[in-house]
Amino acid sequence: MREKQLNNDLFQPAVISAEASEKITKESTSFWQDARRRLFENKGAVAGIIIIVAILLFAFIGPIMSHNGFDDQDTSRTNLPPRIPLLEKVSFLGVDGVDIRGVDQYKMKNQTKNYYWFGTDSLGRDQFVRIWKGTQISLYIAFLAAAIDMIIGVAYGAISGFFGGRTDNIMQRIIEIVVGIPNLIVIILFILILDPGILSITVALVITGWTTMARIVRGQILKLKNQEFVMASQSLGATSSRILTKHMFPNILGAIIITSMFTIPSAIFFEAFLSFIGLGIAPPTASLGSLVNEGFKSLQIYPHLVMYPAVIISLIMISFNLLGDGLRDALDPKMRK
Amino acid sequence: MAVVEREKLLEVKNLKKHFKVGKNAVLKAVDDVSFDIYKGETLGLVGESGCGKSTTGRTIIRLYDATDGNVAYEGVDVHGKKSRKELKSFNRKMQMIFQDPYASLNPRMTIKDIIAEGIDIHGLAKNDKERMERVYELLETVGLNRAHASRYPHEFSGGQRQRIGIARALAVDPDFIIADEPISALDVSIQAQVVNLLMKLQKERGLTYLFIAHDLSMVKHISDRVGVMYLGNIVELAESDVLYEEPLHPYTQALLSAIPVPDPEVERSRERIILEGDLPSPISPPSGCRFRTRCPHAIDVCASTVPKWQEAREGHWVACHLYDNELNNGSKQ
Amino acid sequence: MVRFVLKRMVYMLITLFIISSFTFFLMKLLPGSPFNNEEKLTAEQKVILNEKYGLNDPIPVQYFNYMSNLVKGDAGVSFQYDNRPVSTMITERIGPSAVLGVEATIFGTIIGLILGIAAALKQNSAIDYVSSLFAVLGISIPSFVFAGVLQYYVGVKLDWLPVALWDGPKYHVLPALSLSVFVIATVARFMRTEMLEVLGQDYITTAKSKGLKSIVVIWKHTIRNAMIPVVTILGPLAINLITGTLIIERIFAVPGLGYQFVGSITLNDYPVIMATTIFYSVCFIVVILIVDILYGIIDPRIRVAGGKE
Amino acid sequence: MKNILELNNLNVSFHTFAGEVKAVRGVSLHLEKGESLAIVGESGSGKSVTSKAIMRLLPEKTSEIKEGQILFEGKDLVKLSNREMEKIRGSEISMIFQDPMTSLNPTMTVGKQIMEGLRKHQNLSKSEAKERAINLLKLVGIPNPEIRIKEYPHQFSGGMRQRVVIAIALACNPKVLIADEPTTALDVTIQAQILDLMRDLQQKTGTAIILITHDLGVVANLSQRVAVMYGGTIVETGTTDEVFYNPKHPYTWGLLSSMPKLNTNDKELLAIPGTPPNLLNPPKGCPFAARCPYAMQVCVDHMPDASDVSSTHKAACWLLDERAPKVEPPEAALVGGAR
Amino acid sequence: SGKNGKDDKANGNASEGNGSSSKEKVLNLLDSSEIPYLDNIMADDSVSLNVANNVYEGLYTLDDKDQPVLSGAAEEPQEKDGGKTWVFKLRDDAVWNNGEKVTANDYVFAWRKAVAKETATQYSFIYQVAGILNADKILNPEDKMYNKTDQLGVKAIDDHTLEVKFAADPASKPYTKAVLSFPTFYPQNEAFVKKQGKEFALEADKALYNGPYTLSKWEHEKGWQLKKNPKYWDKNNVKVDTINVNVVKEEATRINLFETGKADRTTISAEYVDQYKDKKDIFSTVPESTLFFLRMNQKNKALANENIRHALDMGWDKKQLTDVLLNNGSVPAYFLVPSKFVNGPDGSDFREKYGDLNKGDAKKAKELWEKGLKELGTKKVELTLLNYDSDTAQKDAQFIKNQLEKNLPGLSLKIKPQPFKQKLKLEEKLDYDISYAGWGPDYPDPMTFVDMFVTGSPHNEMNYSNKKYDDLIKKASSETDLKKRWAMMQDAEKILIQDDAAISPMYQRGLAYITKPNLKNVVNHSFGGDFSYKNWDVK
Ligand SMILES: Nc1ncnc2c1ncn2[C@@H]1O[C@H](COP(=O)(O)OP(=O)(O)OP(=O)(O)O)[C@@H](O)[C@H]1O
Ligand SMILES: Nc1ncnc2c1ncn2[C@@H]1O[C@H](COP(=O)(O)OP(=O)(O)OP(=O)(O)O)[C@@H](O)[C@H]1O
Ligand SMILES: [Mg+2]
Ligand SMILES: [Mg+2]
Repeated sequence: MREKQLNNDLFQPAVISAEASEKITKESTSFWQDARRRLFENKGAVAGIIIIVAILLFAFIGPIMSHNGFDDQDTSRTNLPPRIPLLEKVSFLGVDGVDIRGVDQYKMKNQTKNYYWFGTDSLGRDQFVRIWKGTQISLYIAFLAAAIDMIIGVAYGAISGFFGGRTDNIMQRIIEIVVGIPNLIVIILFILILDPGILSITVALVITGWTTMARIVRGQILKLKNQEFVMASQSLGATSSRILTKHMFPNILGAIIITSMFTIPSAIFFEAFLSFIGLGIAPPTASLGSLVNEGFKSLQIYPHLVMYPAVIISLIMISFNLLGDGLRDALDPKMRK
Repeated sequence: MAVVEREKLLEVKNLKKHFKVGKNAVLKAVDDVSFDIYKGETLGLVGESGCGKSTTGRTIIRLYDATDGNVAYEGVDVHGKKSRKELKSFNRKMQMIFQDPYASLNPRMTIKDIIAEGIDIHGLAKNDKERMERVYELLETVGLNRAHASRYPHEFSGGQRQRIGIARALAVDPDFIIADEPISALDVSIQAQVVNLLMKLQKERGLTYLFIAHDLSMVKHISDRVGVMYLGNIVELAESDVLYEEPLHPYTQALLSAIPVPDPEVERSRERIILEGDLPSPISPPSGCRFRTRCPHAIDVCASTVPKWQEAREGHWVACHLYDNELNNGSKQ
Repeated sequence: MVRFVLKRMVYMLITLFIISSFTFFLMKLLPGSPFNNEEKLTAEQKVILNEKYGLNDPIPVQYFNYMSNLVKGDAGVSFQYDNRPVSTMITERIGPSAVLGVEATIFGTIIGLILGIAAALKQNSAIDYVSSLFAVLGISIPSFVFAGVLQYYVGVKLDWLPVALWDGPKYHVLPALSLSVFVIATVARFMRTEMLEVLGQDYITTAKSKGLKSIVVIWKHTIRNAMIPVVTILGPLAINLITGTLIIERIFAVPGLGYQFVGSITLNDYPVIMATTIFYSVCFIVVILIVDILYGIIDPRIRVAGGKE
Repeated sequence: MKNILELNNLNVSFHTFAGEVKAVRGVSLHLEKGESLAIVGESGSGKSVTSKAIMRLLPEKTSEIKEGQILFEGKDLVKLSNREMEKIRGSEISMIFQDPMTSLNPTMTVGKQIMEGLRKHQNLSKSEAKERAINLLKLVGIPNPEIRIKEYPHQFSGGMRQRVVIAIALACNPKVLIADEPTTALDVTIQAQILDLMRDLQQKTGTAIILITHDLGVVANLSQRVAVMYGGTIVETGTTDEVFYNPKHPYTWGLLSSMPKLNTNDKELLAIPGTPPNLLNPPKGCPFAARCPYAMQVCVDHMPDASDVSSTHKAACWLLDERAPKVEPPEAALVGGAR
Repeated sequence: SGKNGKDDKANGNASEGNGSSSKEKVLNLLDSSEIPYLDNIMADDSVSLNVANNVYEGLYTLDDKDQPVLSGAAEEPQEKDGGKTWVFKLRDDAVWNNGEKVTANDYVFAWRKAVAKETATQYSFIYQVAGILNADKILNPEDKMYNKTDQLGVKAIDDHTLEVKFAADPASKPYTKAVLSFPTFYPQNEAFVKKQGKEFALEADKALYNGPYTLSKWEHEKGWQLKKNPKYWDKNNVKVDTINVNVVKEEATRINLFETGKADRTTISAEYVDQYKDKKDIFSTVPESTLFFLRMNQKNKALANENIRHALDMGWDKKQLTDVLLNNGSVPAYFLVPSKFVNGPDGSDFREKYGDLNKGDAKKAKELWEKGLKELGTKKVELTLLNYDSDTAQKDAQFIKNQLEKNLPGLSLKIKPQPFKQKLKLEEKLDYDISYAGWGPDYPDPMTFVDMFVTGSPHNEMNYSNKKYDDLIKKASSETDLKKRWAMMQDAEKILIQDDAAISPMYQRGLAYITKPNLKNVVNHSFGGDFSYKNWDVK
């Protein structure tokens, strides 16, 4: 019998302090620590981060790795397919300097000593350098667009949501109208009147892009405004600015970050699209979009020209999307498991 | 209990709070409500969901601007124009505890920052050390320990969170606290912790409470006087024992009879007044007496005339035509 | 409902007014004249041409004329194509674009829904991963790359389908497919999230507790409810298709509106640019309106309230 | 009397990121034909999990019935295939959920939602099902059922929705009705309506009811027997009178004493200190030990077995062991005592 | 005529017999744009001009050697007034496709319409080029005769006799007959045009055709179809029965269509030349008479310096540009007047006398550059290169920039691509440093090139002025001794390029085509409509 095994001493009242039952055993974690943990548990997001970091690294180191400048032309080495040391031995990788017609272009053009990892273009420029330089530009545009978007969108959304009433009403009507304008058209028109260039592309992207951010921020603010912790702060006599900075902002930061994560790839996408219809960045500066566009013309003969930048665009898109999704799961309490 | 010579802390007169919903619709969340709260007492406010209890509380503490009527705290109009300083001192006197222990704490702030918010806003601590001292003190007052100060709300259970909310309110040393359903989100076994704490604090600090709840037994337990709200109106107000023993308003009667009592025998023998139908919409409330659509004793006059808010007995106020002396000489049901 | 639609109509008109004014003045900012062979025109000829098209009037007068004609439904004549009325040009061109857009939307939505539903029902399975991967690729790879690859491999190498041109249903496949990739991806992604959300709802448990077959629960209770929010993204998606068609029409030589629009931009054909912009805006606003109405129809909760939020 | 439903040593776990949540640990229960059993206990004690386990409605991927039997008329539901379960759900055992606002499909008319189960289980034609649905709505006290049947849930108030949910559950005359906190989300006056209705229906149809709640008042009102759950286990079970008037487990005491009574004037409630145990890492002894004012060392180390107080009354507490010191329940816990 | 009968049958009864349709010669072509104008008088772009050239016919037409031959006119004109008046007899069998005869009045109507203010056709200036009497006055708003179209030197003597008066003896303009083959000089059926009103030539059936082909189908933006004109007087020499033209803007798509047999001929760009240049049976390059050059705006201080200009012209490798980048048959240009454009009075090419001008190498360029810099007293020169926004132009500009910056130390060249219209505007306002420009001939004579740069010419958009040059051109325009005239133009060109380096010629454009091997007799015209399908044949 079990009772027999039980010692009588066990039946003495035990001292269990009330304190002990209030004790929290778990390690203390802030929201952000928690979010970070969740983010790093998400394989997709981690992959996204790794790719983004790698691409960022290459974007800055890549151009230095080659002795060629991004605009160094040499007509004796035009349109060389990619060739990478060591990997060139593995023929199915297609990095052995042989073009799709089966001609070893390096031999033909007397360039056997050289290795152009991503090949060269029709002006004999080193694609490796150009692509990473282009990545820099594209990312620059994207980050700039996202940043401006963020500033305008957050300010607009916060004002509209926080002050509410008539202000909100008018500001919402304005957004409705802005949203009613097909953004593509506005962007095209804008680029037409401004000179195509990094800044004008960015401005054009922002012109219609900020509304998403503004709507999201406004929604969040409206939601938060009626949250009891905000009221608690109000009843303690907190000023509007304190409420905005201490209570609202930290709580909408997640939504802002997530939205930006999706703005970045779509800006890159749009830049590529603009390049495609001839409104992109001015040469010899290259962006991923303009490289894809240039390469697209010879898709069938020199596929490497379009393939590499397209792959990088896709990687950026994929990784930001993955990261965005991951952040959404990590930062949005609604999605918490 | 003698009600006579007590000092009025808060006077609410003909308070109205209307919300604009949609283009033309007005939602009369609180419509012409008057009552006083005496120093040191607990006034309970009960009523069904949506009847305007929270709105009343929030309007009193100026979270909402009143549509009409006035609220006087220690004789000073709460809603009148105030300088920043006056506002601040007002904010220190009156505090609020909220219903939802999850929504009422900012998830991005540590407990110490939450509790110290009032201290920061009002500059009640000279330095960081003093600030922390006060926070620790408050934590202990509400039965938590110092180690919790640097943690985040999500690590606490509902009851603990509610106590944190109380500590936050206490941080500015208020005289008057509006507790808006502070226990309804908690488990039964936890509710008692919070209620006991509130009562203990009242005793120690001479606090005055407006205690809002829909759990009548708890309201009765904690309150000296109880007001019953229905659809934006207060229909009855009396000392809690009196109200429970001799409810006058048919709504109060129904409400009381509907409370399930944790006693099988009582339950078995109980006669219930089951009300028909649901709460009407506060956007288009019934004419006359708002309760008439569900009232078992409704008479013609109920549809046409709004019943007067009158003192049917000493200290026992009711708004019902059944007690309208001019109409029928106090004949009860 | 009627009031809601009327209110929206008023907004629509205001929006359109703003858009048309905006484009008008933007056009005026554009440098260069709209005439061909400009380098060979003499000053006298330019005067004559400007007069012919009313470009010598002060801008406010031009604006007033343009707007009042527009109200009468006259969008002017093309500078580029021998006085052809712009309205005719648009009505002629809208056909292929619309067909393509509708095909891509329908095809994309159906496939997207299937992928999204499958992914949600088999969460964390191979299907889920494959569908998610596809979704990410779909929104990551520019549609023109898809188009180029499809055209070359399916059209030229395999010779299964026509490479380009617009001569019958066969010719629709590749462009519609290229266009729909983005739709598929977006719908699939969105649907998956919504499905998962709905699957966690109490009413699904209620449905299950009635003893309904899982297929019935999924079909009648889950998918329908998950699809309601999906409708809201179809609007923006349809707009995205406009973006898409510009390029896809060019690559597949589809004689559509986008094709014409890009052309008119490079040639400064103001009336065509403006009219197309306004036309796109009308489509855009109408699509959004339709989506909102549709939303109300399939979601009974909104039907009475007559509006969102 | 025969047990229509019997749970033997039911163990249910959830597999989560953080680890295995042992939500239900060795629950044994029985339900007799036509009787009404209440399960009370605080939030997270495993009430809903137990009931969902009976319906086999636990999330397939993350949950697992680790052990135990659920015998329904002698059949072990744990072993049934999903297909076989579908036949039982809704027709033999049906369920009402806590939140009337979310447990109805917002995009389907109320009538359709009622008819669905009918058509599936009873092979009724459309018009027959409709007629029955109208009757059901009448039964649960919804006026103008012919019109309301075509309406959507959002057009109903909370109380009416809960009636609809009840109508759905009753549609096929189930032998067992599990009501998981059917009135928690409702106002007192509406709650009274619903409780009245349920009592009526039980008397009329003879359905056995499992009522899950944390409101002891509701229990006293509606059920014949009570099971008190804490930390995934059943700590006390007995007839309503036994549990209310002669509670044996300190948790039951705590529950009873922490409720204010309308008829007393005690100013202090007896609160149970602390918080419920974390089921991720349940204590190896009595789950209540940490909060129990009478806890002994044995409570911390060993799980108590259920001991019989009477033939119908059981409690799982070391205090019932003869070696334990005699402890009297606090006065506040004595419901009858105050009368 | 047996063949003819078959044709009629095929037209009249399309469903009948595969036998006849199998022999029907069909050609599938591609074009990069919709037909902007079907009205030959309005036509001002290559697509419109080309269509007009094939569906209409004027007095003359260009043959497969690019020489004007009689078409609408039955015989060479009788000259009167010492050559200043020409009287044409019209062909009897020239009819519109509705059966009506083409009359002298049709010409008069069309020509007057062409110079009318209301018409505002951009090619009205071609009447001045041809020297038709009063054309310049009618077109000049300042003149009393402005828009008095009935004063134009053209008159219908009777239905078949057309009298044309010239302002001066056309002898000084050896290209007059060729100019008359330009679509702006084609007749129009007055009654028909008036009847159609605004609708005229907006659709395929809203125009009358008198050329070898009729426009049988026209789906805007999509394409059009030409069918052999059964009423054409010379139909027996028209070989191809049907020509389908599809509008395809994307180059890759054009090539894919060619590859899948959906097109019989298309132009290709440099990238694709590598792919096809070894396939001799389908690959061809066609030199054009279009010259691309860099304008150097002398308002810019640095560019006002002659040495700098010379250096900039020599400082980059034109051959690499044409051979590697363009790769399409373009040739490096060291001249203004393209080679193989027109032959002089002695039958020799314009280029023969002076050949390449200002040809030098990088070393020479650098010397001149440094000399120039010294003269300017500076070490650094920053210039912008105004450019088209097309992909090829962008690539060319990048190449030039790279070369120049490498070869000319101290130079930094910024590329500023602009949409076409915008670029023109900037040029007109002289708001640029260097500009990538092109010029195609309006009539087959060197004058179309050399008179561009006289002081005050609207096309001299670079502030260039040289009195000697101006004088030479002025004299040449009225010189009736063709040999002297020729020499004057050659000398002027030499001044412009060799002495002044006013422009830096880049290349004479060529076009690379891929063509189905069975397509024969394809000839390019150097001005006017690009092709005469009448000569083409499918074997
Ligand atoms: N900010 C607001 N805008 C519009 N209507 C509001 C607002 N706040 C409250 N209401 C409405 O006012 C009425 C009263 O609401 P209130 O929150 O005061 O009720 P309550 O008695 O506190 O109910 P509960 O018990 O559910 O908390 C309700 O109908 C509610 O919908
Ligand atoms: N899907 C799930 N995944 C993980 N853990 C779960 C899940 N469902 C329930 N649990 C856990 O099981 C335990 C018991 O939950 P259950 O829902 O049965 O509580 P309850 O007694 O019904 O409480 P309440 O009164 O709040 O409804 C809780 O600790 C809960 O966290
Ligand atoms: Mg409330
Ligand atoms: Mg539960």
